[in-house]
Amino acid sequence: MPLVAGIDCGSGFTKALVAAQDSPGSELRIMGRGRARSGINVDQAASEALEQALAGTAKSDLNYIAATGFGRYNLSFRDIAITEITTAARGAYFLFPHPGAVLDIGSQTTRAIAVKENGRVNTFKSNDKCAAGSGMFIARAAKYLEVPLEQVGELSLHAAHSHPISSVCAVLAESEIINHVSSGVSVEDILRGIHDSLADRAGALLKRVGLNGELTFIGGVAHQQGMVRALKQRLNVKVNVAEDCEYVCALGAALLGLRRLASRN
Amino acid sequence: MRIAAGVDVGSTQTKAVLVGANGDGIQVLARSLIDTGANVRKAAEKAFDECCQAAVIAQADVGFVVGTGYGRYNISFGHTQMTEISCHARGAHFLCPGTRTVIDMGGQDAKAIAVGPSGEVLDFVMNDKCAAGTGRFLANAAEVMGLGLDDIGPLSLRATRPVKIATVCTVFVESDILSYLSQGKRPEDIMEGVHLAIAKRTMSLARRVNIEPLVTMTGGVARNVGMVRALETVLGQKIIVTPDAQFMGAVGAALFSLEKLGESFESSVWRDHAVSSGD
Amino acid sequence: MEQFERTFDSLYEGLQDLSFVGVRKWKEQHPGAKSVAFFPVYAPMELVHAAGMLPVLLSGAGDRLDIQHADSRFGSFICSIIKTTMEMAMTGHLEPFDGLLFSSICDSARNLCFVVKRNFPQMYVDFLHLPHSTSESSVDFLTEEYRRIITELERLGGSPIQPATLRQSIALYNIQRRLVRQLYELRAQSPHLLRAWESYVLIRSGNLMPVEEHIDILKQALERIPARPGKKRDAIRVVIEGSFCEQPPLELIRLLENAGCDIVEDDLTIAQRWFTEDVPLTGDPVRALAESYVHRSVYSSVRHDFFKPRWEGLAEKVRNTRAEAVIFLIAKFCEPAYFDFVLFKKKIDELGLPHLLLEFEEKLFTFDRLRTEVETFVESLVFD
Amino acid sequence: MAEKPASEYRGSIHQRQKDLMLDWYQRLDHSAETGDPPAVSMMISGNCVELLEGFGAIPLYPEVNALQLAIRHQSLEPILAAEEMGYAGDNCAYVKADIGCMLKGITPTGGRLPKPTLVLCNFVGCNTYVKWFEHVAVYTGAPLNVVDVPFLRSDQPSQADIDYVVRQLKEVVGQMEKLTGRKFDYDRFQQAVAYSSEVEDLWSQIKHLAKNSPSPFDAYFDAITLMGPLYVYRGKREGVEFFRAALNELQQKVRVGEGVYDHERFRVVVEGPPPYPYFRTFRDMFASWNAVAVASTYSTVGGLWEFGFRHDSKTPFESVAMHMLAQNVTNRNYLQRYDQIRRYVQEWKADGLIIHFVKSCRLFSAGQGDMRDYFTKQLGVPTLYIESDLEDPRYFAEAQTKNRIDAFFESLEHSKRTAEHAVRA
Repeated sequence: MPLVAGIDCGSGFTKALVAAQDSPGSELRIMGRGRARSGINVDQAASEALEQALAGTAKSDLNYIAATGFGRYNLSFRDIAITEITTAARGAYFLFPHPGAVLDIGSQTTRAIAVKENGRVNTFKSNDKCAAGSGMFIARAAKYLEVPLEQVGELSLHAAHSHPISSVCAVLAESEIINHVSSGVSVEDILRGIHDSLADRAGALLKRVGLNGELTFIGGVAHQQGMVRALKQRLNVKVNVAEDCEYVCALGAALLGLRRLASRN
Repeated sequence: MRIAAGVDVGSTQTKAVLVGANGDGIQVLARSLIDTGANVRKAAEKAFDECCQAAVIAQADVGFVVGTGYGRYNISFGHTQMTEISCHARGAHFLCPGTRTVIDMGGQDAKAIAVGPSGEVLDFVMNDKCAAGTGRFLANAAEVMGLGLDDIGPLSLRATRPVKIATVCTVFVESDILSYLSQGKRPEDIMEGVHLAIAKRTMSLARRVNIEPLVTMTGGVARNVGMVRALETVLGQKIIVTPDAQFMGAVGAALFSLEKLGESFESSVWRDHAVSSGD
Repeated sequence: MEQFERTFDSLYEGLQDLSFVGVRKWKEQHPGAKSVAFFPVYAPMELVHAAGMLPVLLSGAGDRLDIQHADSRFGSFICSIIKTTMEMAMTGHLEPFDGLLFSSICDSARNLCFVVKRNFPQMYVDFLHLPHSTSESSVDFLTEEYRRIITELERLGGSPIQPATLRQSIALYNIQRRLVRQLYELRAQSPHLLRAWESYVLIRSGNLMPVEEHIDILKQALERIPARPGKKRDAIRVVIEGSFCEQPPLELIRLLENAGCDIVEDDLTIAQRWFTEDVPLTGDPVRALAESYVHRSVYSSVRHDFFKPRWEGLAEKVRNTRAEAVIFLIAKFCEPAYFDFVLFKKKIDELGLPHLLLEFEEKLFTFDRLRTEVETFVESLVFD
Repeated sequence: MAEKPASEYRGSIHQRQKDLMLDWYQRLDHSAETGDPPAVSMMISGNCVELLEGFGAIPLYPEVNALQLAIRHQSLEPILAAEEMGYAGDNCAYVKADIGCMLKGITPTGGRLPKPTLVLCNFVGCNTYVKWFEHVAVYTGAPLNVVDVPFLRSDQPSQADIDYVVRQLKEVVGQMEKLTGRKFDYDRFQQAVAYSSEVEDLWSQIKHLAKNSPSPFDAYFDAITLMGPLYVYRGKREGVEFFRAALNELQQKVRVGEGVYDHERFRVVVEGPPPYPYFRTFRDMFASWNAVAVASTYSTVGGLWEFGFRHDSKTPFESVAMHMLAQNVTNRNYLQRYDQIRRYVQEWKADGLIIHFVKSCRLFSAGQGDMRDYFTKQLGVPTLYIESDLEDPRYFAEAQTKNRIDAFFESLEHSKRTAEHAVRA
């Protein structure tokens, strides 16, 4: 049965997902997932991630490799390159098959994607003027507050109040955060403030592409419950999060890979 | 001997300086430097304390303390505050006599100050709303390249074909650098590219004030020889850097403190505002 | 054929040059003759041509000039072309020109006019008020306004402009506009024979050379292109809208085509296609020009006709070229384009056509983000 | 840090101004109810409110609504609503606030706003006006007319310019007669023009009172509160009465030597619109230095009268045209603005110039770096340049702005002291 790999060459991490499917429409079997720091050499990171995802199967058994993400063109052993927006929509729709919107908060960019039935991109919008409202925003704050990134989401859940961050610059926001700290605001409240202001920025993007139906939240930041809660509260929508939310683009790539493969033979 | 202090609470580092004045003039007695971290108030106290210890002087003997820097209002023991703009001008006027232009590059600010013959501020410009082209931009670039902040300067001096940096966003510069690295560009050429990008941006802003020699560079970034050279290239004239460049704001603040102690006509200069702003 | 491709390459080279070699050469060949440059969008080149001067249409400096002075005169949130034009002036690049004309397209460009006037007193700098209304009184006014400019040009050139000469100039520019229109028709019919970035080079280079030369080049092109090899490709037909003033980097236009778009219409360097018909050669030529501007102009975000909304103009474009999508290619901080986008989008949605909004700056030279967006857009249309 | 509270204007005119504006909103509400009086959307800059009097029509100024919202910290919601429609972050926030309100049915006072009988775009330099009113016409379905006022290319408008505007004004009259079914009342129009010239004379005298030290009012912050009546009531008896009262009150202050500050320390000229969302905070930053604005360009967007121009009831159409062409800051060219400011600095004896760049308004802001260059390098006038926005609260950085203002006055203080010392010695 056709065996394909979707490889998401992100700026921070490279994620690989291997899947198999007898025929279009029939059940998809996910064989494995793998993850590696992207670094400078895309091929190297991809091979590493793919190695894990193949879980013993030989790379030569793969019938098709679909690359997506920031470094998709630097992946030498790809069959096709697809943008992470297209694959995000496809992957998200596969996991939560309702038309609606997808929110992808990566380390540098935040993207809102309106998805049509069968997972096609309708419209999309991304913040690419500056890193305001990106995952980096949180990473830097966590670093400053000396909180491990994994705990950020949990902590902000325990906040009593929210202290919004007004600065649009991820770096200048730090001095605001410092001011909060030195005026005795609790770390929890600050983190919640950050999640809230990120949710507001994301909300603005989502409204521009049209937020009707459910919201599927993907990307590493989706692991942070605090962020999920902020989105639910600020936008009052149903928010779906897949437990392997950072593999959604890889999954979408694999799905489209299978389609191309099918259309070939 | 009259002893006064200046404390400069910057976004990244906090600096304290003690100056003393007696018959044979004014000299810097001691300086201290610590990371500001999350607790600004503590940082100020610690820096001041360390400074006094270094000079072996009891805090009680310090006649007056002026706070400056963005955290100046968090200094519990400060008698009054002044903006870092006034302080950098005053400090440069004292340490580099004849200074007519100050280019200050700190953690989050880049500013240019036109200085008058008596160390007064004639005119100034500052960066706005975004940390593009500041010390943080450099620190970030260095981090991505896996280099220490002190290595990037000397390294970039060896550049032969500097790359072109598109973004000025401190966060986005990462992907620029990564893609250059993956294209196999040499680290020195990339860093030089970063320095030139910042230099051009900074000078384009700085040209709003009259840039006249002597040009003195202050702030932490002044320690970066690569940045200084890039600025000199873009500016087309020599830039003076003293070992105390980083302490310039604190030195200026300390000098203002001293004026308040002394009998010079300026002793009352700042009182109105100090009172009126009720700190 | 090779010979034409060579001409083409040299035109491409010409666009990269900021020292205006062509203008300098022309002035050497015509001792004492003057050259007058226009800031986009529309410019009555005929007036300058009839004065025996070389009219040139500027289009910023792209990424070939680092901004080192202009930021000190124009603050944040001001578009690139304003800053690069100011930078060109402050670094002596505009030295070959004896005059610089601006018109009422937007507030930034207008203020730039007077800032330039203050900083370069030796230059003839003027502001042309093109009406924002199409009432009959607008024609009378614009006629008078053109006469005012003519008087200034006569003062600058030292000799009067004869109606007959002006009529000849108009006739020449009519030919140029006609040829350009033909080029666009050819491209819309067979985009595989003439790529958008190529026709863009052919047309934009005309902004920097005598109209007579440009006419020859266009004729040659129209003759050779149909004979070019090239096979139809699987691509979507798109209309580009919004780049009427600041021009997108050539690489960006290429990127759009490589991502799978056939650009069948656009409003790049729209000046050379400004009129829907020839300017009449009968009667008062000055009034003929004014009348054509008020009543026979193409629609544009910087010209307002409240009897024929611009979004209807866009709809027509889409219909005439059987376009499948519209890509709004808007220069960062270009307020006229941003405002029109909202009403254009409304119309495009009504027509049920997909659209994509891309923001660019002329000084852009890395395109990763833009490429991702264009490819996604194309993918969303081709993948079922 | 505990700020010294801003100087409150002590006197009656601010209250009277509030009442007048409230009355205006009530008449608009009535118009929304009954269609009477007919409302005409018009822009503040170089407005031709006198013309409306000829129809007993009432002006509807979207800018006034927008700024009212901003001062009440309510502008962000409508701005975001407009951005959801596709308006860009870089579009004028006045427009976004206005259109957002229209869609969400938000009004400054909670009362209703009428559908305009005519959307009359008095295009006086601001290209955004043309777009703005085109959009308003599309959303309201009301007819649009653009009075295309030639920009002032030289010191004085040409005869062709004047004829062009007069012709268009008469076209507007014709169109209004059709739309309202009312005959244009020429005498009433002429009377309005007469009232205007009276108001302008009083307003001009008020502006000149700021030459006194201490200045009896702040020609930026206080002048702005007087602008409402100036644009809504200029052609009316109420206007004349209001400004006569205002002049008397301020003259009285001058007589007893009462100023905005008991110890006026600095006199500045302000260029550019204020950051309405932080109006009070911004004023406090000046108040803590006892710094008073003695003149401002923003208070001349509707009309520039302190240098002598008056409407003339003998030639009403021509003088309205003249006002739109040459006697408001927005249709005058950039170098004329430099000169206006230069006169303020010299004749009103200012210590320095504050340039407030607002992101929304390129008419004001594009080129202010060059303006700064002219004043600091050519004239040696101490100049402070700060950036924020007039309507969008997201662009005001309080700490940075305060830092710059403090540094600016610290340096002025230094040179003042030096000078005073030199005198003493």
